Amino acid sequence: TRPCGLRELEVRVSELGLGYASEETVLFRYCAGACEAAARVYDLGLRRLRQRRRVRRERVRAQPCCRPTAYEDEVSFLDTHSRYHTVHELSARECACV
Amino acid sequence: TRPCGLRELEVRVSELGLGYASEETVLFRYCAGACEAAARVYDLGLRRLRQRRRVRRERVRAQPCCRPTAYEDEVSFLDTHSRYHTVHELSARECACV
Amino acid sequence: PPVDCVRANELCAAESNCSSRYRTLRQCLAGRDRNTMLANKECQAALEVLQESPLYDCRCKRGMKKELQCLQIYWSIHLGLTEGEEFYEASPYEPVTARLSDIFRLASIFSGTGADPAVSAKSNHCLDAAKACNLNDNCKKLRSSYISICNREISPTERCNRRKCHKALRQFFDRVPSEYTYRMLFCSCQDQACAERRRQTILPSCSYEDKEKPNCLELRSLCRTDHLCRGPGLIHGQRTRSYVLQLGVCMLELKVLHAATKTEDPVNCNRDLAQPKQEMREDPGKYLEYCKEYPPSRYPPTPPTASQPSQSCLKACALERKVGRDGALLISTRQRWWLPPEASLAVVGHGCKAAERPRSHWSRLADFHANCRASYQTLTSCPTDNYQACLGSYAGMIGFDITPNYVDSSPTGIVVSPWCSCRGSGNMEEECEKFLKDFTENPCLRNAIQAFGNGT
Amino acid sequence: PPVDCVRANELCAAESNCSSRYRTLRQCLAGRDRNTMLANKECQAALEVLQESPLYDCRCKRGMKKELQCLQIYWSIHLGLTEGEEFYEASPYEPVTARLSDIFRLASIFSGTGADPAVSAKSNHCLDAAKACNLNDNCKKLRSSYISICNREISPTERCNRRKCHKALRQFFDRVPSEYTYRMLFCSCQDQACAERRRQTILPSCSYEDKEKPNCLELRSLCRTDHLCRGPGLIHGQRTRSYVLQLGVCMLELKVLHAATKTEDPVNCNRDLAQPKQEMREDPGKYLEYCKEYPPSRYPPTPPTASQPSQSCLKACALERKVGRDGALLISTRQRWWLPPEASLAVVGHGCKAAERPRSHWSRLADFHANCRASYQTLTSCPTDNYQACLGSYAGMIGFDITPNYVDSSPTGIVVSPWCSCRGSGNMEEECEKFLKDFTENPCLRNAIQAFGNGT
Repeated sequence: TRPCGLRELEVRVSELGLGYASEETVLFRYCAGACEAAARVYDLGLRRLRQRRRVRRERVRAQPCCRPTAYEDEVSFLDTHSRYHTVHELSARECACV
Repeated sequence: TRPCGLRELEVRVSELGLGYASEETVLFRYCAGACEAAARVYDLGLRRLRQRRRVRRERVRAQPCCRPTAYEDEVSFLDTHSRYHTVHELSARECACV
Repeated sequence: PPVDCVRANELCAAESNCSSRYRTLRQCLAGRDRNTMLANKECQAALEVLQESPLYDCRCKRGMKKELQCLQIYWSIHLGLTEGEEFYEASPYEPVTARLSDIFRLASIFSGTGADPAVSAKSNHCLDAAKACNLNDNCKKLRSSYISICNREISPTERCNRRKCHKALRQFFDRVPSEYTYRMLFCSCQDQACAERRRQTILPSCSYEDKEKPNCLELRSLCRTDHLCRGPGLIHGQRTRSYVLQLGVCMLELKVLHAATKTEDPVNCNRDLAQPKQEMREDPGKYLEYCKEYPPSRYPPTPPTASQPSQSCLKACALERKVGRDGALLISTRQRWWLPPEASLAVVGHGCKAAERPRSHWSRLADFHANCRASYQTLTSCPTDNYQACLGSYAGMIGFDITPNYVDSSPTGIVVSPWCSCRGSGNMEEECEKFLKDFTENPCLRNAIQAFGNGT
Repeated sequence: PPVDCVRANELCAAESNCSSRYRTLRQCLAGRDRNTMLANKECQAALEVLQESPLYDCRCKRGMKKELQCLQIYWSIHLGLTEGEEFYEASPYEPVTARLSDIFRLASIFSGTGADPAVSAKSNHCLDAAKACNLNDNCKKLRSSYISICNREISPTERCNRRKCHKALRQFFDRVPSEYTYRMLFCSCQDQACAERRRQTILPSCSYEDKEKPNCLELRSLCRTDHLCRGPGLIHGQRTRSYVLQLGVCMLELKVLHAATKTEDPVNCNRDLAQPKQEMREDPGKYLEYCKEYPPSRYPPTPPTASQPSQSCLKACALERKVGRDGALLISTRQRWWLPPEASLAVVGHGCKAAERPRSHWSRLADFHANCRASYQTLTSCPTDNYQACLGSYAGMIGFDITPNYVDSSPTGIVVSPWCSCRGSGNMEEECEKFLKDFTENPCLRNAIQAFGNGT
């Protein structure tokens, strides 16, 4: 699998399921990919403690997540009723294993 | 469930499975808890796109992870052979939904 | 292409002959009309020499970094040379090159080999244009920026912040390549939904419409009397109005409280000054020039320094003056007030930060007239058969008081206009209609829009 | 508790009588021995007045923010009053209060109601102490810090950076509450593993052991001749050595290249100076005083200013002097060299940043002698029956050249010593043994350590 990074997809605003009826197309950027290589001593220790049932009341994540570390400010579009809307932080701008 | 935050546990260094034989006890801090409330427009959009199979080649995370955003610098201890060792970034210092 | 005026000015300054003649010419132009100037031999000699220099042919680019400084240099020479109507034939902006020809495809309309009507009837070109913009990061960012600003309600009574909206629109049209902006602004439509999207492009309810529809000549004169809008020149406001000048990185706000029809005695201005009142009254510009050479060290508490040469002169001459928090210099005056190019030096180096983009209304309007005025001597009805130049001039007015837009969402009957009417023009009605028709019934402009729409 | 000397100095400066007498006293002490001083009436009067002031009773705290400044003020008065052996009875540090009594539980050893031996035999108190430290963020952080620094190999030939290791150890003992640090340093042991952990506490291979074992008197004299270590006073180095003074925020490094047995003519020092050589030779300190009042404007290129009053004087007197990159002032001299308190002003305000913690060896050693010297007149064998004061003084020496440690990992036969021996003491062997036995065979110290260990 590829390492964690930004991927992009052309999508219709209405496909995003945000409740806006618009025919406009936007570029949706998201984060995906592998983060195994980014594991730290913390993750190794936490995994062992989870195996030994020292940690169990709550679910914990003992490996890094490939997630956005910055989002695109805003994207604006015209809906089918000729009204403009602006959505913030829809799209990722940077990804990292965190 | 409790919101994402720092938890702590007293553990013996040897329990951490890092290969050090030491009788010393250290405080291991880790991140756990719920992050549902921290979901953004990005996550909603990504979830919908995943449902519609627009995103599928790679696994993606469409909800925030409760993960450390800072680690404790170092912890040092004496092993059973009277040698000192220092381990970096073993313990979490801050957590966040990222 | 001609060199830009900022660069031309530098080239001239580096040459002693050019720079001395340029100084002479500016003195000639300051406060004198064309005839007076032409009568003076020294002035004529300076003009002749300068006609050979890069300064004479220099132009500016829309949205360039030092646009205002460039326009000021341009008008410092051309103001004395072109008067009244002649303005319409001169544009301070450099001619549009044929860079866009590949996306423009002018030929298609004349040869009839344009896009297939069956295909274009089904698609919404304006929606395609929005998609193209959204897929380009820069276009998407600046479009989203102006939409969110122009669409942001301030309060139940205030629809939006028109000033900020205009600024964001100017940024969009200045910084996004025209293949994106023109495509959104001049897309061709087959149905009303498309035409409505086209009309909505600039968010007219904020950037265009207003509670009242002003008289078109007033709208034009608002612009012509705006000092900045015209380049350095005479200000003769008819009522209380604020003018904002951007000088270097500073702003100089002139509040013309009341302008007399004729030269009035500048009551306080000459007080405490060693120079004869008569000269000052006749030509304050010259006085400022004088100030620069012989600083009135008696008047300001501290003698002027090299970095603030004529600020003290302005100080000496202004009736009321305040230095605002952001370093803006507020001057109120009750007299005809000349600001020669030298005046702009007055606050350069003053050290204030907030630098708004210049309000180059007049220059943009002059550019529109130069490039879009209907001509019966050309094939396309445009002055130089250059549709791109006309469309560029049209887009260049968006974000100023003169902002034009489509008047309705009719898909094919294209009518554009600024937000004004000719009601209340009095005996100027004919001139008003003439001005308005340059927008509403201009075959050059209409052909250019249609040619672009069909070409894509 | 007595007021700290920095505060006492401020209080004195605010009162004209006190400040003038203090100035007099410092002049009396500068370069004069005790007897000379006591012979002078003016000096005696000053001393009498000052004995009533807070300055006379002031003390310092180990690791306090302005520790060096405080020690300088302390010694500026006490140096002239206490000579030779008497030093051992005066400590510049404030007496340890009974704050730790709850964890100390002195009573238990004498009453025999201490911890259950059966329980303590099974557990490793030193390991428990490490755990307690690791569970406290501050203790864990500073412990991990000194361990990683002292344990870091520089190169195959260099075991570690001893200077940085000492500094990190000082920080640990200064900044971590003694309930944690004493517990690790003075834990009681039943087996060798525990005792080895106790011996390893300060990473002796870096902080303690060295290739050679120096003579103990040399080790002590290294400290006594260190200007800083002793407070302002006479420096008489026997060979090439570097001394680092922290003055305010600056460092003044003195390189004593060679010290003559007697006053030598300071060859270059008096050159170009207007003052008589004789006075200078007798008492350079007085000369510095003079410099301050009558800046030798002829000598340095720029006249001294208020913020650098005597730097120019130092300049004038130093044989060689360089201002290092970090603003350190390097002075090389071939003569006996007095630095009265005024000299410390010389580089205050010099504007350098790097402020190392003062090397207050001598003060720490003096404190140890004052608090731990075996006494046969008390029940505990300690001078004031105060074990805590003795343990604090012991811990206070860690991180200096005199750093003491356990000599082996014997669980019960506690012997501590600095890293030195009495070989090569010549006719000073008796004094050397006496000095060494203050560590190795000191009933006060041994009782204090055992009392603490059994008490926890």
